[in-house]
Amino acid sequence: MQHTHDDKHHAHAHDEHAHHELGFWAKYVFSTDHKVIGIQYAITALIFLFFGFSLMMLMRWQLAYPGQGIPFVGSLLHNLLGDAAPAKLNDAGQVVGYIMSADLYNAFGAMHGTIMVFLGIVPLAFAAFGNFVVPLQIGAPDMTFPRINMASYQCFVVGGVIMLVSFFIPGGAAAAGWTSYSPLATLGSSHGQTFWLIGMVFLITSSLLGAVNFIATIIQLRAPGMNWMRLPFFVWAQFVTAFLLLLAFPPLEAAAVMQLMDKVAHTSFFLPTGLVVSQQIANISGGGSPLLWQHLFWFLGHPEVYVLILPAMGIVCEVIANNTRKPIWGYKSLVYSTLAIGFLSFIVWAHHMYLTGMGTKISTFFQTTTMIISIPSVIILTCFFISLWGGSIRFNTPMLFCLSFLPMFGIGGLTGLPLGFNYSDLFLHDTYYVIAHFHYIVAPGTIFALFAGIYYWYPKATGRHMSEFWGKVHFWLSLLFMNLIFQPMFVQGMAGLNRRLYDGGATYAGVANPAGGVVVGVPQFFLDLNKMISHAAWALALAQIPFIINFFWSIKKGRKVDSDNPWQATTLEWQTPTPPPHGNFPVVPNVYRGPYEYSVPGHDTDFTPQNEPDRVAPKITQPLPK
Amino acid sequence: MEIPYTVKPRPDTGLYNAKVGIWLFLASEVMLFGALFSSYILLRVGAAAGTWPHGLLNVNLGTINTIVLITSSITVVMAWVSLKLNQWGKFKMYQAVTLLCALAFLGIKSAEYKDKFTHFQIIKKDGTYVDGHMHGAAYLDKDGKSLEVHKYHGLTFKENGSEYSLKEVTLNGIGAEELGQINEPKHGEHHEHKNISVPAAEIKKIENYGPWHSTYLAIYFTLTGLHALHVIGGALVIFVLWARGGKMWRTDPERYTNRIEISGLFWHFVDLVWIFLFPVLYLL
Amino acid sequence: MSEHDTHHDVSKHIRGYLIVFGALLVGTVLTVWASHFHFGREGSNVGNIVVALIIALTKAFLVAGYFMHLISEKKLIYSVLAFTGFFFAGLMFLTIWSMHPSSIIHFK
Amino acid sequence: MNQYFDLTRYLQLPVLASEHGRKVDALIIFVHWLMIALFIGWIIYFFYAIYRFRKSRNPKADYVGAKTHASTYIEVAVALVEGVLLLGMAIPLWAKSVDKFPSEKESTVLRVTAEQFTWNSRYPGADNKFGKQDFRSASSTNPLGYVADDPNGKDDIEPPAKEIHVPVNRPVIIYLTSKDVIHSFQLDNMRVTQDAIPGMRIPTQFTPNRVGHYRIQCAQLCGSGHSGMFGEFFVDTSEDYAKWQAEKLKSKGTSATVFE
Ligand code: HEA
Ligand code: HEA
Ligand code: CUA
Ligand SMILES: [Cu+2]
Repeated sequence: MQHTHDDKHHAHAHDEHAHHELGFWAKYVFSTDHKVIGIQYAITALIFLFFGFSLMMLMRWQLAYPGQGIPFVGSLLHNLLGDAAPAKLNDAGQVVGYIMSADLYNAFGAMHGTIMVFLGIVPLAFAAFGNFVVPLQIGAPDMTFPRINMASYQCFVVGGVIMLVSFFIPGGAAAAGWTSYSPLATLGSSHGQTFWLIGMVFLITSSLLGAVNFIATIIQLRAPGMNWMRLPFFVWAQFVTAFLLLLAFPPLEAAAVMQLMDKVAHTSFFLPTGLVVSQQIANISGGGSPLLWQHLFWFLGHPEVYVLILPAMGIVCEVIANNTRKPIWGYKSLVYSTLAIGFLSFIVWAHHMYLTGMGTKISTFFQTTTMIISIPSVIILTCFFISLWGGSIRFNTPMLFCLSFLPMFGIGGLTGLPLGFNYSDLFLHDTYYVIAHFHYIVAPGTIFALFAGIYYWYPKATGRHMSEFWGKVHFWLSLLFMNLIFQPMFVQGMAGLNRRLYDGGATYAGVANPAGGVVVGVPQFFLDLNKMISHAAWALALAQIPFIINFFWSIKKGRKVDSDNPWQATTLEWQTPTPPPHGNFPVVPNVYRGPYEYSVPGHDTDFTPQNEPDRVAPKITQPLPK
Repeated sequence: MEIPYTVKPRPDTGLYNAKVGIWLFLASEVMLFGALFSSYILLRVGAAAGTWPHGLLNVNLGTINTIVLITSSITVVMAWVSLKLNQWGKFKMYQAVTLLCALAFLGIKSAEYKDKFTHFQIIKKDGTYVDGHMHGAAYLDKDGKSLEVHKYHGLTFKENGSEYSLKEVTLNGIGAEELGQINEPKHGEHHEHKNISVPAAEIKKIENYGPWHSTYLAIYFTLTGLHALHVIGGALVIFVLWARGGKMWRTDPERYTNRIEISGLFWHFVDLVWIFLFPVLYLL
Repeated sequence: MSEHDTHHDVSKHIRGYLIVFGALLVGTVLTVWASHFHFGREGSNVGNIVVALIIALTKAFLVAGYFMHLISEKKLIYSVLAFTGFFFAGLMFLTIWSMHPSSIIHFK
Repeated sequence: MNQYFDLTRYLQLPVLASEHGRKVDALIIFVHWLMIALFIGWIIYFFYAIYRFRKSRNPKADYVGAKTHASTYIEVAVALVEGVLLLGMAIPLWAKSVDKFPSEKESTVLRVTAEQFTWNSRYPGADNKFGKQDFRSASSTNPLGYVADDPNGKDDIEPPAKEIHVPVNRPVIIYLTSKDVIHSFQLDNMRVTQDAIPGMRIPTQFTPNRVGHYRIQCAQLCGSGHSGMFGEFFVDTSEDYAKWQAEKLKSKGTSATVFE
């Protein structure tokens, strides 16, 4: 803020100014520059992603080899977490390894979900890319409220730290699933859940501040001529996402406060009358309702899942338009579908609760809305598919990730349908089919789109390209292993294998049925798939090494960009110096056309930037800001 | 390079940035309190007969607090108007009143809270109730000598080790056969309060009217507590702008007036929430 | 609205503000006074709830409309609030509807 | 004809052992046909498109691209199919299973009380009346909180935990509740899942039509023992069931005869 209005007079010499007068801390840690904040978010979120993945890799060991000592890191876990990772003794009574206790498995599971969703994807897809790209794409000098922007990042870090600390407190981290259903979440004696709730309050606050900032920025700071139908689709996606966060998160905040009261002030918001704890009637006032928590949670929960996917779709749209060298097919229907999704996502939440004793009326309502909301998604994907037609497709790394996003999201989305019908959910609920459904969307879907975004905007942020070769290696291996991980889960789910099982389902291993040879429980074959999945998951981790190295190596050593617009793109972020100075645009850009004017007939290049003046005299739809 | 429209409104939207920001923020606040109000309704509808207390709160105090907040609202508006009319002195005066109102509100609220925390309910072993304010508790020391403890502190009655043990508790209130008599007093009729002493031996459970006592009190404390936090926050902002605004008012009066407008909008919202809280918690 | 306020028409508003203030005080007294009577059928307090809500909504309208200038606010803010109102209604109505005993599987 | 559309073999659903289960499978299968159709269709188009329009083969992109309305038709078609499945199957079938319960006389009625980490079943016994269950009277000696001096409860049958017997081809009505946290009563082979929620008693119904020994899974995370919270579900021939019930009644000793 200081150097946003004090020095309007010499705004020109501004970036040197910034260089000389801002120390390291002011420039990289407590910066109010949306680009720096975006990068801070990106790095932090990527690290959290990797951490969440690591938790899952440990869980996958337990699922594949139940009760066997954890290799490599077993003793480390034991030293860090104590009896949560108890020693495994052989007959002679000497320690042969350290295993994962059920509580630790549950804690890791809950934290994997929480971290991936709230500390990984949302900060990366929404906050990081949104911060870095949106102001550039709409031709703004920064966010509307730079200091609130910084505060939002700091809240995020605090929330993240609280979550991390909770692993090391007595009793360990929250272990009631990322959904934290009461009474389980409330009755547990450990403070992990309390930490989780406090952490969530910070994360929610962070998201709310971010959302306000994004919406205000997109409404107020669009460059002259950048009217709504000229916004790049990515901006639209971020706009709707911001609204989802703004209006869906507060009810969860309220719920978190109430569950916090239940835990620390011994209220009974979510605890019914007549709860029995250790064979005694619990000493609480009772009168609460466990279902209330579920409603408030899923009122956020479902919009949240679109928060996870919409920014990804935005990225995919940018990259596809750029690499097919043609306008996106059906830009308007994309925009309207996105608005429709945003709107509908507030009234479908109870499809997560079909089996809580829901009567006909309610379930009819919710499964109908659920089916309706699947249509706009179909439309969006269809637009992307048809946009390929007639293009001149370049298969660089970002494009590869985006192309594979389409079928991957397709699979994930389509498998949402049998879950959406209450009568088939009756069987599929809580099986690995659900796990596979949403992982296809968030992992090879969203994460791939985010990878694409990183490869695509990296040159703008650093002035250097990431290595194409290693990028392609990263892509093909990730694609292979992602599918090896999640495809078998559909099979397991269909066979009736449940999620959140500490022993990977060994308890339900099929046994020959005395009466009539029928096999009851889950046939061994489907349990053995666990091993295969786990190996694929670990291989997926190895497949990330090229990316990580590439990511850091290219900062200094990567191939320099040949121009400010290496991809020959049309949108405004490429019409700035590279990397963009503080304040982004030397002169306020003027926008004359839609976002994806590629291969315009009669134009000398195959791309026409949004701010390139028309042959005819430009008509300025708005006066320049003073 | 400066961020546009921080002071002057953007032509096509007709709004300056902060105005958009605050309204978006208030929208999220609506959802926050909305969720809590929904929870209130659900808990109340789901409450078993006789368990939802009526007339538990002091309506007079509630009414006074309502009037206090409304007053603060009008002074906030007048403060903004005075700035518009370029009357710095009046502005200072009005905002001062606002801040005093905020303090008064919080003072009264904490008095109400204290009243609840010193209000006890005893469930006796025979299943009957004694309900009233703590008058005193008597303890026995380790050689059986009884000593009066007129002032009561602490929320629960732990037999504090070998030192003292509880002898009896004296409440100033009423005795009742079942909960209904306490929670739903018939209109008009008034039990007169008297001191009732209950020997420790007869006490099955003793509990004060904290949030843990019933879902009604749980939602009462949560809603009013959250609202009080908003009052504190709003008051702080208003105070800071009030105490150290002079410089900006001289250098950039329009920006300053906008900030007053924004803080005012927030303050009105806090008032607005209370307008619903009052009837819902005190009267119905 | 702030931008094109000349001193003159702001001072014109003052009277309006004071009237609203008075109305709010009256409303407060009214709602307390009303709570001493019983409206509607015996044994149900629906009547009183309705009365109290009507008064509260009126007061809310006055505060939002005049103190917060909503009656003369920009379209954009109306639309934001419209959506918020809709989703709030959805949250409250759908939750209450789903948790109403008659919406939960029963037998007999 | 039908068997061509029958994906059961490929989907590898668990052995089916209840009447309504057929319809659950049918819905699952129809939906998967829709999914497969969309997937195959799009994936073929997809690969063709990226092959046909790769840069080396199509160096100059076409500004307009596709001029087709096919997409609209596809979208409408998807919407229609979903509508049909919704109105034709999902909604009416759900209504049937949660609104139209068989009368208690024609069915085997039992209560299941879930707790960390086991399933406790209880049969009404000869008088077809359950004893009063009130968790306030729960104690280490009376873990399920059945009121001791309730005459209806005297002849109730309580098999050992985790064990449930029902006769084949007779509707079963189970009243589910939980003592502590939320559990979920899931019988894959019956295509039945219903949460057991503390403070609520929710009925669920199905008609087993295949004698056998099946597994109850807990389908809701309920703590450290969740993965081990299974139950044995026996569908007996009516003779075996009668035998089992008789000896259970006898093992109740006098209490069963008190009220004759
Ligand atoms: C980004 C995340 C995301 C997205 C986008 C979705 C999208 C959808 N989800 Fe998903 N869902 C989750 C994340 C997501 N979900 C999560 C995390 C859970 C589990 C939570 C938990 O319990 O822990 C879950 C659980 C879940 C359930 C509860 C299951 C249960 O617990 O019993 C249901 C039920 O209705 C459901 C339905 C749907 C539907 C109908 C869609 C629809 O919106 C999908 C619409 C999309 C399509 C219909 C695809 C269209 C594509 C084409 C037509 C082209 C096809 C072309 C090719 C394949 C080449 N989801
Ligand atoms: C956005 C959400 C998200 C994402 C991305 C993932 C990603 C993955 N998930 Fe997760 N998962 C959930 C959300 C998510 N999950 C949720 C909500 C649950 C339910 C929890 C519950 O039951 O309560 C769940 C549960 C869940 C289970 C079920 C556990 C159980 O029920 O017992 C499993 C099992 O295999 C699993 C596996 C995986 C795997 C292998 C990945 C992989 O795809 C991971 C891929 C990750 C990467 C590829 C890392 C990329 C990052 C880097 C490479 C870092 C680079 C760093 C720098 C450059 C600095 N997940
Ligand atoms: Cu019981 Cu899981
Ligand atoms: Cu959902």
